[in-house]
Amino acid sequence: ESACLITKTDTNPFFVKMKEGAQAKAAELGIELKSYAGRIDGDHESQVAAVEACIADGARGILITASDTKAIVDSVKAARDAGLLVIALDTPLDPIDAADATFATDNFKAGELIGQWAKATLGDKAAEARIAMLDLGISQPSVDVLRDQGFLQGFGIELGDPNKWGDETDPRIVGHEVTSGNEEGGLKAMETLLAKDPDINLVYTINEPAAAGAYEALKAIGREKDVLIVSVDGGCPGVQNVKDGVIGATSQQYPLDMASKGIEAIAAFAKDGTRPAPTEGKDFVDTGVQLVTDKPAEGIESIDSTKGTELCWG
Amino acid sequence: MSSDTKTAASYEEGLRGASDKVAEFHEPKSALKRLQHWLHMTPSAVPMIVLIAAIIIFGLKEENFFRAVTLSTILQQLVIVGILGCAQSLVVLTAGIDLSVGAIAVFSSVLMGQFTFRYGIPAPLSIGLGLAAGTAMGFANGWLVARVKLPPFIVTLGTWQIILAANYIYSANETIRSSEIAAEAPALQFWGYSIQPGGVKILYAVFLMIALVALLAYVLRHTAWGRHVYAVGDDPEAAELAGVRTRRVLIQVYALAGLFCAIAGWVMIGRFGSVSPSASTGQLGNIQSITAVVIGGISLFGGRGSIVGMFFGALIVGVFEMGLKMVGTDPQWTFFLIGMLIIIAVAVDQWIRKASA
Amino acid sequence: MSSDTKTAASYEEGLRGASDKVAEFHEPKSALKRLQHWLHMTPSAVPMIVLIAAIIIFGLKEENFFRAVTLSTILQQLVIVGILGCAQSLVVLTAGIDLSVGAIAVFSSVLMGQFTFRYGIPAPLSIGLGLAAGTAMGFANGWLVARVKLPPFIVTLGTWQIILAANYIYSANETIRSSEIAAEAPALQFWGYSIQPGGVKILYAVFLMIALVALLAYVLRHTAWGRHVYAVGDDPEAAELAGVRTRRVLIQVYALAGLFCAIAGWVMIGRFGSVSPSASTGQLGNIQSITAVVIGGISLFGGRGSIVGMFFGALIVGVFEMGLKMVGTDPQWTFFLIGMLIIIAVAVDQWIRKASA
Amino acid sequence: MTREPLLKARGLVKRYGKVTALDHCDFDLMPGEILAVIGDNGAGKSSLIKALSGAIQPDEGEIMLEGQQVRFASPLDARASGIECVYQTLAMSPALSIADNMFMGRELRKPGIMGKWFRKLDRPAMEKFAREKLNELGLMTIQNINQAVETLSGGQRQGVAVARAAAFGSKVVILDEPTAALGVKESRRVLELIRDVRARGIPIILISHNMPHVFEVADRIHIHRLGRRLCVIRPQDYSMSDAVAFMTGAKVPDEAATAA
Amino acid sequence: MTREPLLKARGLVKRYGKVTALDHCDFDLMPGEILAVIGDNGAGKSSLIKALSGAIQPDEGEIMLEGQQVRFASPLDARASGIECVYQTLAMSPALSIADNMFMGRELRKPGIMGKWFRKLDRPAMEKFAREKLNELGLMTIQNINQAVETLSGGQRQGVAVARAAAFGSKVVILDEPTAALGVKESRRVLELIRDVRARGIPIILISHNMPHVFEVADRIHIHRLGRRLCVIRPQDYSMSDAVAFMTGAKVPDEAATAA
Ligand SMILES: Nc1ncnc2c1ncn2[C@@H]1O[C@H](COP(=O)(O)OP(=O)(O)OP(=O)(O)O)[C@@H](O)[C@H]1O
Ligand SMILES: Nc1ncnc2c1ncn2[C@@H]1O[C@H](COP(=O)(O)OP(=O)(O)OP(=O)(O)O)[C@@H](O)[C@H]1O
Ligand SMILES: [Mg+2]
Ligand SMILES: [Mg+2]
Repeated sequence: ESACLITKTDTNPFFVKMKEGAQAKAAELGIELKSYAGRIDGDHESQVAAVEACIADGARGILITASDTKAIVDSVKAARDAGLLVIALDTPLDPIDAADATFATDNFKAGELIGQWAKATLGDKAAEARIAMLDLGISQPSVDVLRDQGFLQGFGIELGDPNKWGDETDPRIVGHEVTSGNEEGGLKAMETLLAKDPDINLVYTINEPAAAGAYEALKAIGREKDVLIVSVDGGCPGVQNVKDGVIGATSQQYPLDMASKGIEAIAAFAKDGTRPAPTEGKDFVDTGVQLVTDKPAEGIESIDSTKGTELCWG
Repeated sequence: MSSDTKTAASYEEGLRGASDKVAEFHEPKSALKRLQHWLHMTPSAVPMIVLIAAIIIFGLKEENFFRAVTLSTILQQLVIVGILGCAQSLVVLTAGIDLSVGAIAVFSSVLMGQFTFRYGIPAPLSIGLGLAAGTAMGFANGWLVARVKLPPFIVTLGTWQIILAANYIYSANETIRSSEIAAEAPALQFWGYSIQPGGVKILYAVFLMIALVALLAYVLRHTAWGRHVYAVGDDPEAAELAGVRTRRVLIQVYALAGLFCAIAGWVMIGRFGSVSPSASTGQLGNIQSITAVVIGGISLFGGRGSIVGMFFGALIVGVFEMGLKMVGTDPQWTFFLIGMLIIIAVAVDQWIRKASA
Repeated sequence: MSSDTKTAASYEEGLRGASDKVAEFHEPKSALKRLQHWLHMTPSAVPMIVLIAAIIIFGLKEENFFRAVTLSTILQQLVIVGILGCAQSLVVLTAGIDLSVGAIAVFSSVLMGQFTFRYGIPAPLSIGLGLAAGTAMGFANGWLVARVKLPPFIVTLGTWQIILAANYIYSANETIRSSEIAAEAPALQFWGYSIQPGGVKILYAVFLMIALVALLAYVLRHTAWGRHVYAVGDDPEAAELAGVRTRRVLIQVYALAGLFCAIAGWVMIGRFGSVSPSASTGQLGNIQSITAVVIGGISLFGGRGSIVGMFFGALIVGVFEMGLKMVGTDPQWTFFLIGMLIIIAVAVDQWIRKASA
Repeated sequence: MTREPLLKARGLVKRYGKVTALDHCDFDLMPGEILAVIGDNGAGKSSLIKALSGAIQPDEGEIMLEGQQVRFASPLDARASGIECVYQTLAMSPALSIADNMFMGRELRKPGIMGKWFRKLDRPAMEKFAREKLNELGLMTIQNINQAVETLSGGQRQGVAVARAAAFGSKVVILDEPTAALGVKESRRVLELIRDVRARGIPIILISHNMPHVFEVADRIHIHRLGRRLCVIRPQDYSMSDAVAFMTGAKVPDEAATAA
Repeated sequence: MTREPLLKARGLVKRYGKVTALDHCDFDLMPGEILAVIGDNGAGKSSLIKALSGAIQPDEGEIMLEGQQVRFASPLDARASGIECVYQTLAMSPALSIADNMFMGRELRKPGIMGKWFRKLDRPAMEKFAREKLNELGLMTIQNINQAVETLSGGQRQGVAVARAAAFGSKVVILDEPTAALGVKESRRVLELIRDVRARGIPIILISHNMPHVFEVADRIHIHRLGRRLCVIRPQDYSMSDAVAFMTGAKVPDEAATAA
């Protein structure tokens, strides 16, 4: 029996760990796992090619974190028509029932949590916050938009088009910059926004590596103590950074969980054709998201970094 | 006065009775020599040999590889790169390089889609407009290269960014769904339809790609314009002095490349079903097409190589990628091995050429 | 027998008393003409003028722009590109191109970090090993270009992928965190330290970059080796016939470029604090450095241009990026305008050169 | 002379930065004549004929063809007016074949539909023509008409360029040092060819450093010195020594020597 | 002759694909002589001297310098053995200055620390030397020694190349058609220079299509035909017509004509 794992990229630690989780589970269940990835964030074509390769290869099921949730639908349908079980991981397809099942976190919710936390933590100062938005890339892949818009919603900022970032008119936003989701990009973007407005006091980051870069930029001008950084992911280095006070709060997701559940589902399907059922009351299997912070805010459920470290990936 | 006029040429009397024999040299005769000579004369044969070798090796490693489905999948996966490769080949033959091919393709596809769905223009007209827009973008490249005399690398580096940004801004990052297109404007998806002889699916797009390659091969080889393209790439000053309208040819080449990219954009809609402004072809199309072009033996210094070689180059990359995936290689190892392949393929090519020179 | 020997040269009697006067032409005298001549003779002046114009314009549009902090930020943002640009300039002067610069830099920085943290090698030794590894990667490029005679574009396209993939595989995508490095191996972060005259922070890395540019400028202009680099780029066959060890020079150039990239990798650690295998430089370093090189007026066909021009080219891009981001808001529009600027900067350059020719 | 010059230039100026290659230079070519242009290295001969054939645009001055003022923006313009030129640098595309090079910019198309609709080249016809022209020049060491030009020896290349100009020139044929790299036998053929072309009524401008050749074939000799026309002489009236003396500045020509 | 040849080659073969440029060719250069090599275009003269100077590696055959067998892997090897060559293509870097080109591969460094430790070039010395050598050749239309070579006229370029070889050759100087693009005055200077070089005791190989020049300066004439040495004659014993007849195949030399 063989299965495929198709991730957005394989350079982001998030997907690297997801792959490791899937591999471990597959080895345990005696399934041959082949992994594929896009070359860059938002690489839709490589994912289409990967789905086609899986079909040609006679795999029993596909786990996919779609780069373009609408566009991949056709390929997924072709795979299902060919008798494969397709499970969307991390990111639901659009429409969500295009896949046999979805094991995902809600990225919008992840953003919302850190937005609410930031608002509560700033308290009165939230009204005149100076916010830097460190996003992923100018092609605005869907995670990028969901996390960004979720954060703004949670912080209480009026969204323009919720399918796109950068069209908000709230004067508290200093600007959006793109980071490619790594330290280098985070540092440069932060430096640029600081040049534009040295009084920034809240930084949203697409993921924890970008947050680490932003922190370096703040440290360089001695402002690392009085600026709040929030992020999403919950990788072990990220949680460690929460513990060290680099990041104020991060929304933790569970890629290992998603991947191993996905493999189990494929194994079950290969055995007797059973399909996984969604979480009660939702149209997908929610693998959950939790806020990790050592400074809990009232009314927002969170776990501390010690707990976060137990649950973290990578 | 003219006492020295006559004598000057006197020694030329020695010419009388000069031999008119053409120099004779022994021709190589052995079969090996003849093979080498044929390889030398047929530059596209080298990538073909590499290709066949690759197919045989993967076929032995992985039984599924030889199934018709696998091979048709490979073909359909390389249609976009193949068509972009045609555009790239034209430009590279003139000693240029076009970094904007992928961006033009993506933007053209977005324009076709948005014209239809945002403004309600009938699909065939939208397609026409999209093709025209792609041609215009190519023309802009050509104008900057030929008239303003900027280096092609810079021009297309700039237009790549400009077109990609315009694409994101204009489309507001919105994907148009496959089901909507299928319902309202199936013409956009034309190249995604297929014939299925004996159950094996072959996209119309595959035939289109082969037709385009054949057409370009004919034009380059058998028309005056094609010869001019080679001459411009070889030595633009000499071509100009010899009576080629260098600048006009350059502009035509870039505009035609733009048209090919727009066709690739149309094919993208059929192949992927939907219209997506963030398609990675916009970012990676240039490197992929350049890889195909160079593995296919077209010289980046212009004037040497054939379009059929490019086609085999694209096939080699396609076969390798698919083969490695099926053997179950990790994606990073795939990139690693494709990097090796690029170098080895070109090294083998060089070696054969040298042996046969 | 030799009746015609003497007469042949008889008409040369006319030479007796031939004028030895050197042709005289009127020299241009006006100040404008002299300026033009100076511009023509000093190719790096053109990007400098574009640069100054850009700074003035942005300074007028945006008051924050003239603050010392902004300018020092611009400088520190371009150190990596500046050092990679030095490597790229060397290669481009030999009519090559190096797509692997960014990948070598990132992989070298990962090696320095992993040597220290995975194997516990003392940081200075790890740095030395990292620099050696970068040089070796450059050497491999050079060997393939000079010995196997593959086109530089192909070689470095291949090694780019190979090195980047090796980087991910070797590091298992693991980032080494800034605080760990600061605690255990501060030498790795050396170039991130700064002096603060009058409160304005200037990184050591900025001084390093300027020193490297000055060093290379001297070597290229005032040593035999530098002249050989130009000769190889200009016409490799002629250089070989004229007695330059073309292949050796090429290998040295690529190896030296590799060393520069590794230095850039070391600087990256200081600048970004952490060691990350997925740093964007690995993907974009090549395009960024090539942009700097070309805007700086170095010909991609080799043999023409100066390293100081490259430095101004990098500065232009840095100033434009920062200026646009400060004036505008949307990254997509910034991306768009930078595309325009690349083209316009080079067009202005061409125009001034033409006017002064 | 009562006849009007076929090709005439007045006051041509061309500057390259500090160097003035043409310094108010005049020029006249009479119908049906062979006009030789001689002068020291760097005197500006190549610049003059480049201006006449559209390869460079003079900064000042005017050019008249058959009494009509013309401006050639490119060599193609000049060629369209029937002026064919062999440049010192030969202007060949190294990777293309001999036949391709000879027909560059005026390729023959197949008759019928293939040529008209599919614009297909008539390779056999072009190859046959090229082979004939080369044979006329006696370039018989060239074995293969489809050989790339880069594989030819320097002299063979020059032969191909000369053959091209001679075959296609309709009003004026310009040859910039056509025999510089040619052997004795091949040079002789070129001189014969020049005479053939004149016999067809087409005037020729011949730049050469070979005095015996110049005095043998030229009807008139334009002596170029320091970027301008010093004088025009007839070979019957002066000896080679005189010509050499004029061109190098050893002697100054008397007034009468202008034109004739 | 009792003396041993300084430079000797036996049975050289060089093939380019189907073309055999050298077909078991022999060659001898005696000490202190001027040896001319003549032959039709494409006879293989350039290929011969390229083999002798390391620019190409012959497929077969051997080369002896002063009785020692040598293998030159590159022109630099030959140069290290004192063989200096002006190729037909001149081998100049167009964008570099005249002085840079003349000293390519053997640059002078500043005396003292600057030169030793910082390897700084001694530009003034190089420029002075270059200027002197050009003046010896009478190339005085060159106004600026720092001019890029690409801005020189064809003839000026050739002059620079010849000056370079003459200045640095220590054992053998080879000139492949050095006067092809030169004017009367400049050609004369080159011939004088050739004699000067011989007067310094250095033998010269001169390839030329100019029979009067060849017969004027050569001590012996190597006649090349169809890729091999047909015969070697002395200019005193034969007329130019004979030489031309031999080289074009119009006459066959008698046995005695081999060497002398
Ligand atoms: N492109 C150029 N840039 C700068 N100077 C040039 C250029 N072309 C020619 N010149 C200069 O113009 C002058 C005339 O050159 P031209 O080639 O016309 O001479 P010529 O008479 O043809 O010489 P030759 O007999 O050596 O071919 C020379 O001094 C040369 O250096
Ligand atoms: N690189 C090459 N590739 C293929 N053929 C070549 C090459 N170089 C020379 N030849 C061929 O070798 C033969 C001899 O050429 P070579 O240049 O030695 O002649 P040559 O005697 O110097 O002629 P010329 O007097 O015209 O300079 C010619 O037929 C030529 O076409
Ligand atoms: Mg000339
Ligand atoms: Mg020769």
